[in-house]
Amino acid sequence: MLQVQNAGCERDGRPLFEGLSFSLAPGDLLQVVGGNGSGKSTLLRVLLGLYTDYQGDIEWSVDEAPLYLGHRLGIKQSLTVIENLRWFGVLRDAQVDEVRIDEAVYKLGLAGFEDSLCAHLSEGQRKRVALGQFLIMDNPCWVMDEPFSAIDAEGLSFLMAILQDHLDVNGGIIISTHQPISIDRPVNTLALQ
Amino acid sequence: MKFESLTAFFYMDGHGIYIWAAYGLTLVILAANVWFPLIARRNIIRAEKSAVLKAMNRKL
Amino acid sequence: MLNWFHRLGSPKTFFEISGRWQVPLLSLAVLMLAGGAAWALLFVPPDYQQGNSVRIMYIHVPAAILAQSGYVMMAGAAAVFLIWRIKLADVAVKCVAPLGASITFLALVTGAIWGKPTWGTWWVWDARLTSTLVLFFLYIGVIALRSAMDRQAGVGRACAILALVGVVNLPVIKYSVDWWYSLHQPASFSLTEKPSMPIEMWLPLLVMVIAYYLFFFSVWMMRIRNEILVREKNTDWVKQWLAVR
Amino acid sequence: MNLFIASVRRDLLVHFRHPSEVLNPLVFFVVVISLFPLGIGPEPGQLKAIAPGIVWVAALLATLMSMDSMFRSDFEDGSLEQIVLSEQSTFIFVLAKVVSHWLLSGLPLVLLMPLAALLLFLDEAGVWALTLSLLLVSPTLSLLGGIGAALTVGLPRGGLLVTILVMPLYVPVLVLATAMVQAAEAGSDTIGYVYWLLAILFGSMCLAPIATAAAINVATDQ
Repeated sequence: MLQVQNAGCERDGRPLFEGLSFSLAPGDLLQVVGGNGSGKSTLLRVLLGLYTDYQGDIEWSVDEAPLYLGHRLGIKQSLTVIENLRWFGVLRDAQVDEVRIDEAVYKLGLAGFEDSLCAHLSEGQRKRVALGQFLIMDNPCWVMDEPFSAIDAEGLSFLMAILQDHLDVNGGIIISTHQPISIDRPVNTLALQ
Repeated sequence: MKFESLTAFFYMDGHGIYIWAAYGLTLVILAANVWFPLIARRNIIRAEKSAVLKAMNRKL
Repeated sequence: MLNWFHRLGSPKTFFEISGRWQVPLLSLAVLMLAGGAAWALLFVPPDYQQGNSVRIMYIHVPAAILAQSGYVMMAGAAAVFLIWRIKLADVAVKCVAPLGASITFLALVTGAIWGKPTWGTWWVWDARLTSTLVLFFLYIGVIALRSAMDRQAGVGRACAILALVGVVNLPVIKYSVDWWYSLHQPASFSLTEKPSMPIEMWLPLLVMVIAYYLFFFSVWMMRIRNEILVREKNTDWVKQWLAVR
Repeated sequence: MNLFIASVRRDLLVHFRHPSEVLNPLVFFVVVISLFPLGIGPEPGQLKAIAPGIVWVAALLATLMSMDSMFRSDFEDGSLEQIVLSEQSTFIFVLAKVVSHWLLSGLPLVLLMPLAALLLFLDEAGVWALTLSLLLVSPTLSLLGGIGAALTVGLPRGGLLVTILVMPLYVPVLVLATAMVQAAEAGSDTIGYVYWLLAILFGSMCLAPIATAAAINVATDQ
């Protein structure tokens, strides 16, 4: 799904990481760990092509662009939950039917908040709305940057279940997080200094 | 030579003030364009030399 | 040919080549400027209409020409940078903007001073002066964007895009200003038309135009060399070069 | 195609929930128009002579006021990154943004023209020419302004900078439009100007979004 050969990146004079070679096969989960400022987010953005100032080569072999959950959630505060989810569908040109959106809203534990503006939701709820894009579309690869921050314990177990389902269906996941990922599949980790 | 005397040259039958103002300003602007890069070059060299020296001392 | 172009792209090679050409080019430029100015001041016959104030033409017209072609050259460097991502092209764009702006300002001021004896007022909304003024704003735009985005990674590409947008609009602006001027001012003598000048008047003008271009390239080269020293300060060839200095 | 429609609908929805952002430029336009008679004096003859210029410059400034927020909110909440990531063409998205900006700033200005003409004693022919010219030119203003907005979207205080970057690009349209109004007042036909303004509109419609999309890619590349 993804081949990376000695990727290196330097940010305003400071080498973040170099000579990184790894790959992601369908059904795998890659966890990127490292302290603050070790370049986790930059690595994810380099993989997605959002950050182009890097060395080495990165080969994607997926037919749809990976879904990305970044620090900035990509949802509009003055739109409701449903409108934001619909927008994710339009954005990726995926025909998403209403049933699947309602199902996702229920799964995300946002039942009852469908028509409230995201501005009125808590940070954790907004994160769940952003996670909704992974439920309503079947892109093979997910890239998530700190998905667990601001999520409560009950949400955490639910999130692990989503990851588990996606891996079972031969999807690939790249996650940058400090939390241990409790799923019963091999988790290869990539540590950045 | 189009002018009989030096004073006629400066006076330029009435237009002297404008001509010399224009030429003077041109000289100032063109000279500034040469002067600033030279100063910048000197500062860059001095700054980078001291940086190299400081790095050397820290290594010792 | 491409190999030469590519080799020139590396800062180190450019630095060496420009090092050899820097002093001769600048001294030739200064020499021609001085010679041209002396020629224009001493030997050119006064104009039958304007008298001696026509001598200002020899410093205004080359500046106006250079201001415009300077912007086109900046846009050329910007295109090279956007297409081939040669870092040196970004350095070239960054260094030429202030230089071009100063030459445009020079053209504006000398044009205004020239206007005083000819029309009796300091500023006249003449076609060429107005489009030079708009060109000056275009330069200011590029400089303002460069300084505003100085810390960000995309500053080079953003300024390159702005320069290209500007150069695409330049002919439209020039055409609309010329048309606007002719709309409000029936064709009278203006700086735009080039009256057919006798040879002893346009020859010094040619000398001055060449001198301005030489001067422009040598100052541009100086600024690029300074910027290379700053951007490549961690490389060993710069350290060796500094050690010798 | 549905990205275009959905994006325009989304923007209109967002802005209808914050109407003040839409109304400010219009109020600004009317205020600037009414300042001139205070500054110059109430004689109709004088105002009528310079009315096209005043109305046009005020329209330019009003459009530029709302230009800065065209991409800023999308940049700050991450939607711009999602657009760049999705394989959908940024060109279409930019066009949608320009259309929604035009609907929210250009069109209302056109509707305000009769009021502005009233304040400045413009006669019948002048009002028609003014309204038609703004209708033809306001999309161009949004298109060209979009380039400035995309270039400065990454900057914290990009507002004033957009004006400096984009104002020179407005010179041709300003010149042609004001000349058109004056020609209309003088009774001569204005079809030549209409063709020229349409030419510039279609030209910028094809070229400006390319520069804007490139600028957006630069802004999200950090």
